[in-house]
Amino acid sequence: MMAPSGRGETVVRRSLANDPDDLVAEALEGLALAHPTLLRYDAEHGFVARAAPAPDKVALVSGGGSGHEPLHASFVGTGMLDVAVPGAVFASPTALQLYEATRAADAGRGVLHIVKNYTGDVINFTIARELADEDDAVATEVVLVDDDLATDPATDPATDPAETDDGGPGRRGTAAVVAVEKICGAAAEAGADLATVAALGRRVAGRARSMALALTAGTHPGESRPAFELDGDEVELGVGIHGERGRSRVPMASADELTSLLVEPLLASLELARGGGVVAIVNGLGSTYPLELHVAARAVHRLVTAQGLRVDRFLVGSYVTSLDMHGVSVTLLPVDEELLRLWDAPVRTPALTW
Amino acid sequence: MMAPSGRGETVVRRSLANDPDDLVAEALEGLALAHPTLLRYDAEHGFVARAAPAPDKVALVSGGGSGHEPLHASFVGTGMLDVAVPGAVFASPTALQLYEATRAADAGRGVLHIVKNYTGDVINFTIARELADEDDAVATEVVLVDDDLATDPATDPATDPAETDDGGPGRRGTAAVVAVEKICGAAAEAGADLATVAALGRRVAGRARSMALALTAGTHPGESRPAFELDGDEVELGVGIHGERGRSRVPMASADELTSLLVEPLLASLELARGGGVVAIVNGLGSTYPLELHVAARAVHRLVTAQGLRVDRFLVGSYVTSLDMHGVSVTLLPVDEELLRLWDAPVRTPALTW
Amino acid sequence: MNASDTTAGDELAPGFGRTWTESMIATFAVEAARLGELDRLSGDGDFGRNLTSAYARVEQEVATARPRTYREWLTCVSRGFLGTGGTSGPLFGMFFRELARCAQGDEPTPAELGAGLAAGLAVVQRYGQAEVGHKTMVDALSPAADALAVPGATLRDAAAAAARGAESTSSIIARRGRASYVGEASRGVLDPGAVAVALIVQLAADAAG
Amino acid sequence: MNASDTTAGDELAPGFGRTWTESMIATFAVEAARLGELDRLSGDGDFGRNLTSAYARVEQEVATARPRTYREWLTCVSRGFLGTGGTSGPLFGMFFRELARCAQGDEPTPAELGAGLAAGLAVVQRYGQAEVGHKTMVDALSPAADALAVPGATLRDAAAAAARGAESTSSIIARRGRASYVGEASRGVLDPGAVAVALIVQLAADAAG
Ligand SMILES: Nc1ncnc2c1ncn2[C@@H]1O[C@H](COP(=O)(O)OP(=O)(O)O)[C@@H](O)[C@H]1O
Ligand SMILES: Nc1ncnc2c1ncn2[C@@H]1O[C@H](COP(=O)(O)OP(=O)(O)O)[C@@H](O)[C@H]1O
Ligand SMILES: [Mg+2]
Ligand SMILES: [Mg+2]
Ligand SMILES: [Mg+2]
Ligand SMILES: [Mg+2]
Repeated sequence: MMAPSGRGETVVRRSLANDPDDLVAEALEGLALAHPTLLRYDAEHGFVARAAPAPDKVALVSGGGSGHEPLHASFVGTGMLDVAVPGAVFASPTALQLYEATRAADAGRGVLHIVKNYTGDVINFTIARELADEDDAVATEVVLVDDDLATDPATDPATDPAETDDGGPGRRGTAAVVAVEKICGAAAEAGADLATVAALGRRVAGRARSMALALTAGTHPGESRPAFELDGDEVELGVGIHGERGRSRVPMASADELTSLLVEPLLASLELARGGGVVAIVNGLGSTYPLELHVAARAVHRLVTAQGLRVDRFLVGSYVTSLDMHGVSVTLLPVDEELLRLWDAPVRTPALTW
Repeated sequence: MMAPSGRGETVVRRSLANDPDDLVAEALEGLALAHPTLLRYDAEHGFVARAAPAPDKVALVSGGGSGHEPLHASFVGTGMLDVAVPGAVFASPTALQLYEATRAADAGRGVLHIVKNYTGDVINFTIARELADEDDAVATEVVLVDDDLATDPATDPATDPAETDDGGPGRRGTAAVVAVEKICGAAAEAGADLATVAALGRRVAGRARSMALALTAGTHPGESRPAFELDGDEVELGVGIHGERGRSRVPMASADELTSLLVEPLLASLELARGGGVVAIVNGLGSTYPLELHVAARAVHRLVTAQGLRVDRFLVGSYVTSLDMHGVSVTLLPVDEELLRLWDAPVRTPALTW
Repeated sequence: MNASDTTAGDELAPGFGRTWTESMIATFAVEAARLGELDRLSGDGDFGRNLTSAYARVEQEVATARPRTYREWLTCVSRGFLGTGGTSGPLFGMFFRELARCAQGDEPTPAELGAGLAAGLAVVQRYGQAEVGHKTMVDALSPAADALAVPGATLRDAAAAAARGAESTSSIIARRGRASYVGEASRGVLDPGAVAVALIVQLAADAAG
Repeated sequence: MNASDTTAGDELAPGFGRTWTESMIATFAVEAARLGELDRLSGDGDFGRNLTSAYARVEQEVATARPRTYREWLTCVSRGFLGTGGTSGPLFGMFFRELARCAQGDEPTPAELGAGLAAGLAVVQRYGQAEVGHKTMVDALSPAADALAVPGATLRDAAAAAARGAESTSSIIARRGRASYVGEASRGVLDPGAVAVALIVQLAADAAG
């Protein structure tokens, strides 16, 4: 309805940056300057840690490629992460960065890795755990976050079953990682042990599912073209957070109609019982502005409650982005009393505080 | 340095929206659904109020055109605003909306209007105060926020002194409004009376100055072209938050160089004594992503401290936006102990919590 | 209140406030498009829509408030405009507010209406900072208020003065409002706000019977 | 530790670890560009830069750690790769980690080196899930490890096997890594990772003296 039609014209995107190679390091320096009481940036080892390390608790470490800010560095703080390890834009942090971060994070109660499911991240985190285990006897556990329904082999008609057997990469990890970090963070802060925190994280990751769409792809710093281009009357459905194309293109439509294309498959896959409750995350992918996000949030609320379900908690904002991508993702996490209590527990980080 | 050169190609921007005429109302509905414990949206009268009105304190009301989110509605909550009154995109709320909001806000200790300096806003807020005063005997005061140095007649070489005499509109109100709302909010919460809170607001507004630049203008919902177009090697300096052109165009440059074009004139106009401290707000204008903002924050920190000044507090994020404009504003507010104490006081709103 | 209170000549028909309000609603439903077109030529084009939504709100106010007296009817008009955007919304809103307040009794005397028009002009000028010759609604309002201040003058005299004032805006360039940004382009175009004022005063004269 | 412990044939020259490491640093400084070009043809083009930055880190590690033994030298190589991105970074990092750990004494015996190569292959396969024929570094590593497992075989035999393995990648299409996305386009292009492995084993043979 609002779509200017016709062949998509070219978008030029410039970056507010110095040398693109320094972008991530300079931004982390700026982040730490903005939050001196919460964070410090260890430039030598390439990680962000709490300004005041918490003693005697399970430590939470997450990380991944940059370009998804505020994820993960701005979730370091009381009640959430202990250390965040950023790679270059859209590139995994290195095994050594992760190893040093893991050693630094450990307060004697072990370290939980929260890892979004991408091959590079998985390999590097795994190596870091092996190094920390063998060289330093640090106890570690991992929670793999793989919430992106668009890459679920079970629902993707394009998947060749033979390839799935061939050790396919599985679902991508996206915005559900925020819920995993929040809930595990609360449990760790409350003194739970490593196995308990890990089991909780797996419970959250196992339940949460997400779907995303984009009206415009993001543009890599230093480049001038977005990762993919769309006609003015097309929307990319099932996009990832690294400029990956989606599963399909659908015609441009109203916010209510587009939102239902995200929510309906989520509700179908979750098979929630009527009367149940969810945490809903309506997440902007970069340049989606708050008016747009809140219109989508209203639509999500209507769609969920129309099924006789409750939106017990609602997180609306740009938390897991893809540079300046214009789009939205919806995450639904079925919750029980325990998860809600942990969700509600105090948190104090640059991007999430309550 | 990162500028793709050549004549600016056309940007097409679509909106995630239903009927553009419903955008603001639907978004406010979504906002209230996302924060049921903090906010309620009075759709009949067109304002957002605290879910639990605070008894026995001076009430703070702000408002203005929409499209600047999270301003103002997401600053409603403990320690900041009592009521926010949004107009249509880039259009003042009406006098009647503001009047109803003022009546609703009053808890018997009077109402402070915090008004960004735009003719429409000024007229409509003034009318609302007169109505509330005459018809309801509500005591009111106003703080006019006019921080935008780019529109300072004293520094604008293009200003005809004759026109200035002719009752020119003066400096525009931009991101300093966040500091005014925060600091007045803290004082009101602590029980200060109307005159005291107003005087404090005027002190903050009188000291704070801002400057903004844009790499790309925002696009009005329902339109497909940004408010102005730039060549790939140009940057608009001194832009406003309604798609107004800036005072000049400068060549595209590094983040450090561009940031200094904002900070140097601010420092010159503030004439701060060495050893003084400021609150610095590095504000994204819409689609500027966190990596870019934090690189700019780092540059601001370097430029301010190079003058022998301190950045006592640092707020970095997208707080006063212009739809999806790609750019940044810097606000410097010289502070003393009292202002810092009020800045640090607890606040709990959708967009600002500590 | 009786005829001896008046300094202006004619007597107002009973139900003046209602008749005036209803005729404005009916007339602007037809005229809004033409006035919007004038704003398109010299301003930003939204004056027609602003008028339409203002009078739609007036109808809502009437439906809710169920006005009886002149003051109540004109208060509905005032609130309709105060609930509308643009520059004309708040200015007309305050203008009609002064007009509403001018009457002591159920309907105004002609003298009260004359004082109301003068107070309305004053409030518009206080907020809008426009003088005669700036090509705004003041160019019609000011001569109308002046005409009515003359002893024995009628609302018909005021309407004629307002119409002449509105006509005069064609030859000048705008110094206030959006039209002031277009400079010479505004010359040759009537100011829509002034034309609206002339209509409003004419409808008052008609309603006065 | 003495010659009777070895099952493989040749003896290693003293300072083997140091010589091998320094020759890798020197050689890849020259060869990185060519290998990067291969990745550009069939992958994403960053392999050359990944190698360059890995060996730059190796030099830093050497400067800081001041290695003395073979194990210490190879640990520097391992850390250089583990501090580098891409897929090859962690895989080579873990590969060299196994090689570093193979020696009991200050320098490895040929048998230890053979076992190290086998352990290195295993760790690469554990992480990368690639088999021979998938057009990856495994296509060179696996024959090299096999060759060295033969009683009496030397590092020269392993280097020759690795070179033949690297050659074999030209005629096949990739099933792992970025190159697997380009399908037929990867046919006719050598796999850069396999070529790098062949070079690494050749340099070991040279360093063994
Ligand atoms: N400063 C002013 N004082 C009095 N009348 C004004 C002023 N500015 C504009 N107007 C009147 O308002 C009319 C335009 O109204 P409208 O289109 O609603 O406002 P806007 O200019 O904000 O779009 C003009 O035709 C003029 O008569
Ligand atoms: N799954 C894998 N197992 C073993 N080796 C692999 C695998 N994937 C890629 N490689 C090797 O890595 C090389 C490419 O390395 P590099 O360019 O650093 O990684 P990336 O593909 O992430 O850009 C390939 O030439 C191949 O030899
Ligand atoms: Mg207009
Ligand atoms: Mg207008
Ligand atoms: Mg590569
Ligand atoms: Mg790569």
